[in-house]
Amino acid sequence: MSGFDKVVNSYEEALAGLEDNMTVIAGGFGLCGIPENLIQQIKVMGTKGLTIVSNNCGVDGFGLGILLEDRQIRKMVSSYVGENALFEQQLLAGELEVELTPQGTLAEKMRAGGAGIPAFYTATGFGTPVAEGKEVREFNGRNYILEESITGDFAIVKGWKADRYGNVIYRDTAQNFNPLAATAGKITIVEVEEIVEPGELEPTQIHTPGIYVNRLIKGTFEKRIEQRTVRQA
Amino acid sequence: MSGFDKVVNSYEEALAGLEDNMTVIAGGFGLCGIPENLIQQIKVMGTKGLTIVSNNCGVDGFGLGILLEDRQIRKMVSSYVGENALFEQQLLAGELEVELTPQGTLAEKMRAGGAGIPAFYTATGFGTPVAEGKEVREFNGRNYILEESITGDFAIVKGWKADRYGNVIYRDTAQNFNPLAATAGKITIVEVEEIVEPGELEPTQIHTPGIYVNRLIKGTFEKRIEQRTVRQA
Amino acid sequence: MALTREQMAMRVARELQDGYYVNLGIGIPTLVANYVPEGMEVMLQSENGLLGMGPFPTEDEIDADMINAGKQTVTAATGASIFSSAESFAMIRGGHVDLTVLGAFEVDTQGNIASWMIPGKLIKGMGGAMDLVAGADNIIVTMTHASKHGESKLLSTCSLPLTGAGCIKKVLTDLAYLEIENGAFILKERAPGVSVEEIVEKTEGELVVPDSVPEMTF
Amino acid sequence: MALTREQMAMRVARELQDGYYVNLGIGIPTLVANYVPEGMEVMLQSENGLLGMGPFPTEDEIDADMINAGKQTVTAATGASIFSSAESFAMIRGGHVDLTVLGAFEVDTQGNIASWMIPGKLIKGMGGAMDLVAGADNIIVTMTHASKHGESKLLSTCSLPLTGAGCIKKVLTDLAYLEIENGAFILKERAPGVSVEEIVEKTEGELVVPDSVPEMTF
Repeated sequence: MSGFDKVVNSYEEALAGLEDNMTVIAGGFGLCGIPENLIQQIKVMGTKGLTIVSNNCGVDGFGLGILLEDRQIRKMVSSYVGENALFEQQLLAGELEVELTPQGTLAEKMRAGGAGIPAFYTATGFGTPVAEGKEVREFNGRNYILEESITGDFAIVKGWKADRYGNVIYRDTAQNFNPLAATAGKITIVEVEEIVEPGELEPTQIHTPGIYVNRLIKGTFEKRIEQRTVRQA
Repeated sequence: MSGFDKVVNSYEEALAGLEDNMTVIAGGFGLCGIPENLIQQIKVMGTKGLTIVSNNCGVDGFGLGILLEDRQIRKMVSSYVGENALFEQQLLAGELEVELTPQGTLAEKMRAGGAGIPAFYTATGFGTPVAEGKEVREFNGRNYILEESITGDFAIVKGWKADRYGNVIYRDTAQNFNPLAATAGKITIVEVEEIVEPGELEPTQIHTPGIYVNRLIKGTFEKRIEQRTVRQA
Repeated sequence: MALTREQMAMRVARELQDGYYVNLGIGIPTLVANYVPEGMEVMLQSENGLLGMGPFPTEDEIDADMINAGKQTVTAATGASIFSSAESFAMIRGGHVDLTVLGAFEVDTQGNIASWMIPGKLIKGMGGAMDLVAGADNIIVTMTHASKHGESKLLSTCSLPLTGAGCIKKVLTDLAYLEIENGAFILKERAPGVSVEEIVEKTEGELVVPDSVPEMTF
Repeated sequence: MALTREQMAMRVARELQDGYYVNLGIGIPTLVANYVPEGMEVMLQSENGLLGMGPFPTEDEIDADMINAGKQTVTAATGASIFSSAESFAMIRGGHVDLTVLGAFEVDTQGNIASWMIPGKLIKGMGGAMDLVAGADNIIVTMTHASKHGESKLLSTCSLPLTGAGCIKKVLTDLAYLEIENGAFILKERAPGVSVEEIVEKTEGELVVPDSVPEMTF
């Protein structure tokens, strides 16, 4: 096959090279659009001391929450970690470090990391604890703080469909942080529900161009729902 | 109709409020994906003293080049202006100011302007004339320069299809700077080849969400080709 | 009588205009969607990447890939668009959302807001709240005027860690609608049957009381 | 004999690897696409927003909406993606392109490159060149070794305004392939029949000549 064929055939192969104390950027919002099988594989590998950059840390027993069970996570960079009792327990016990980052700033830090922008100014967090230790600068009469970008040794991403070249599209709001994470990993691994041949996806409709993707794998997904809310039909 | 219906029925209405000495951000790359009819309308209006932010300035007699004929442009912010004799003439005569900006920096300045980011660091242009007067800062051992974002009083954009709510998709490489320009105008006007009803475009495949679009108009387009190159069939 | 949660939502809904893009926070703000005036359309932005949030799904429509910022299953309205978190916050931070409604623990006369952290208790995180208050020109804070113990939440200086500095101009409490101007709360409207005296008593920060303070009607 | 433009393109093509994403500048770099080794695939990035540039169109295929960074009509290859200019330069600036090939007026022993502006003549602009040289780790500059008047273009210090500072490590001229290390050009290969003496004579910046300098073969 072509040198652009990113498909790997096992989760072992997908995560080969992940080592203790590395930084992993993960897509997903809550339990929506999370790379469930890649997370499960990290649990199986038992890698320790990880810094995980992800908007949330899953829930007890699912998503990134399962990496707390064997204390594989040293530090979380997240905007919201309120869904997880084990997280709270490890945080209060001083076994886990957390760097709380506003959600939009977190998204932009990932994008900037992938785009070769080392830092940017934002009004978000000015005058709050988030601004502590950060440069403040005025532009056009308003105060902004300097935020540095994020890159990871690995990025783990959940897509919907991808072609073998690693061109990915996401489904509905399962997109969220995934395309940003995809740009910011030294090695980016995408797991998807369906792999198609190159040429089957419309070029203008690709969310993550294959240039960002190193390894691609087809998985099956539980897609657990966090807050099941319905109306009467 | 709904308050979200962005459709206007004439180019007069589309550009209502454009005044002398305003800043206009224009989509397009070369003559590809340029808002031809909106440019033509600015010529008809005779607005003077304009600052135009656009990767190029069209060619003699087409695209933004036609705004040079009656000296409507005071200043161009562009990455490349080499296709236009009248431009050269006015520049050498001191009748036209030009701020040359690297293409990627220009794209990012528009995006940042639309995204509420007043400034960002980039390695592009460090050590070159582009860096003159700009702050230099080191991150992780490398030098970067500070670039400020751009916003415009108006943005003029060429799309392919849009729904009445102003959700826009672009066709092939006619996308280029258009979605960035669309985010950065106080008033953003999009002209398209086809207007469809809300719901006809797939939500995950929209390039410019309607929240950025103030006015939408259907036009007909010449789509002049700058460098016609072919191979034998 | 203090306003009910429903009345608070109804009062906020009067600030809507046809064609507004609106971000509604969790709790009372979410209820505002139920009171959009007849003949008016607004489009709801959910910061996880959805512009044009529709109603909750029926059992048959439930889809794990379609949720809102509260992680609830939702649907997409006609004309919706769906995008990445970076695009979503570009909209928010760039000031493209017309109205943001969110809850708070405290607001002060400098327009500061505290809504995300109570030191000593667990820190869950700010989520998108800091971006929302920094990005919007037009924000309405909804909260009770005082705590259950009677302590005012409208202060001269917030006591809790801030969510945003100098960004709040409008507050709707269960007792009053107030605006913040020149370092003071201006009492604009009071809840039906609530006296100016009660509001004065429960407002710790400087309060300006105009000659006439109309009662809200529902 | 100095290399022809075609030979220069052939020599650059030997630096390609299967699976490389490559940005080719205007002129000689463009020709590299014609010499991709058998059994190898590369994907061409065009900075106006196309990853996976295909051949020129036939008369029937011509489409004004499908052009490359040189504003020529092109086609999309199988598996291409098309995106905005911001996304395109995110790729470039972020270092995701494996190889960039571009022309220049001058290169110096500090790895500086001048390629966009000759003061006193018209300034056309840098286009994407400054982003390309700042963003890529792996850049090959292609140019003639000396001007028509015999003036060296491989200098101790560039005389023209720079496109990028300290970013060039590989130069292919019509006479030689050189690498820049520790403030000097290292002569790695010479064109068939070109003497080391001629290269020494036409190189103004410090030149290191190893004991053996292999001749290129075609």
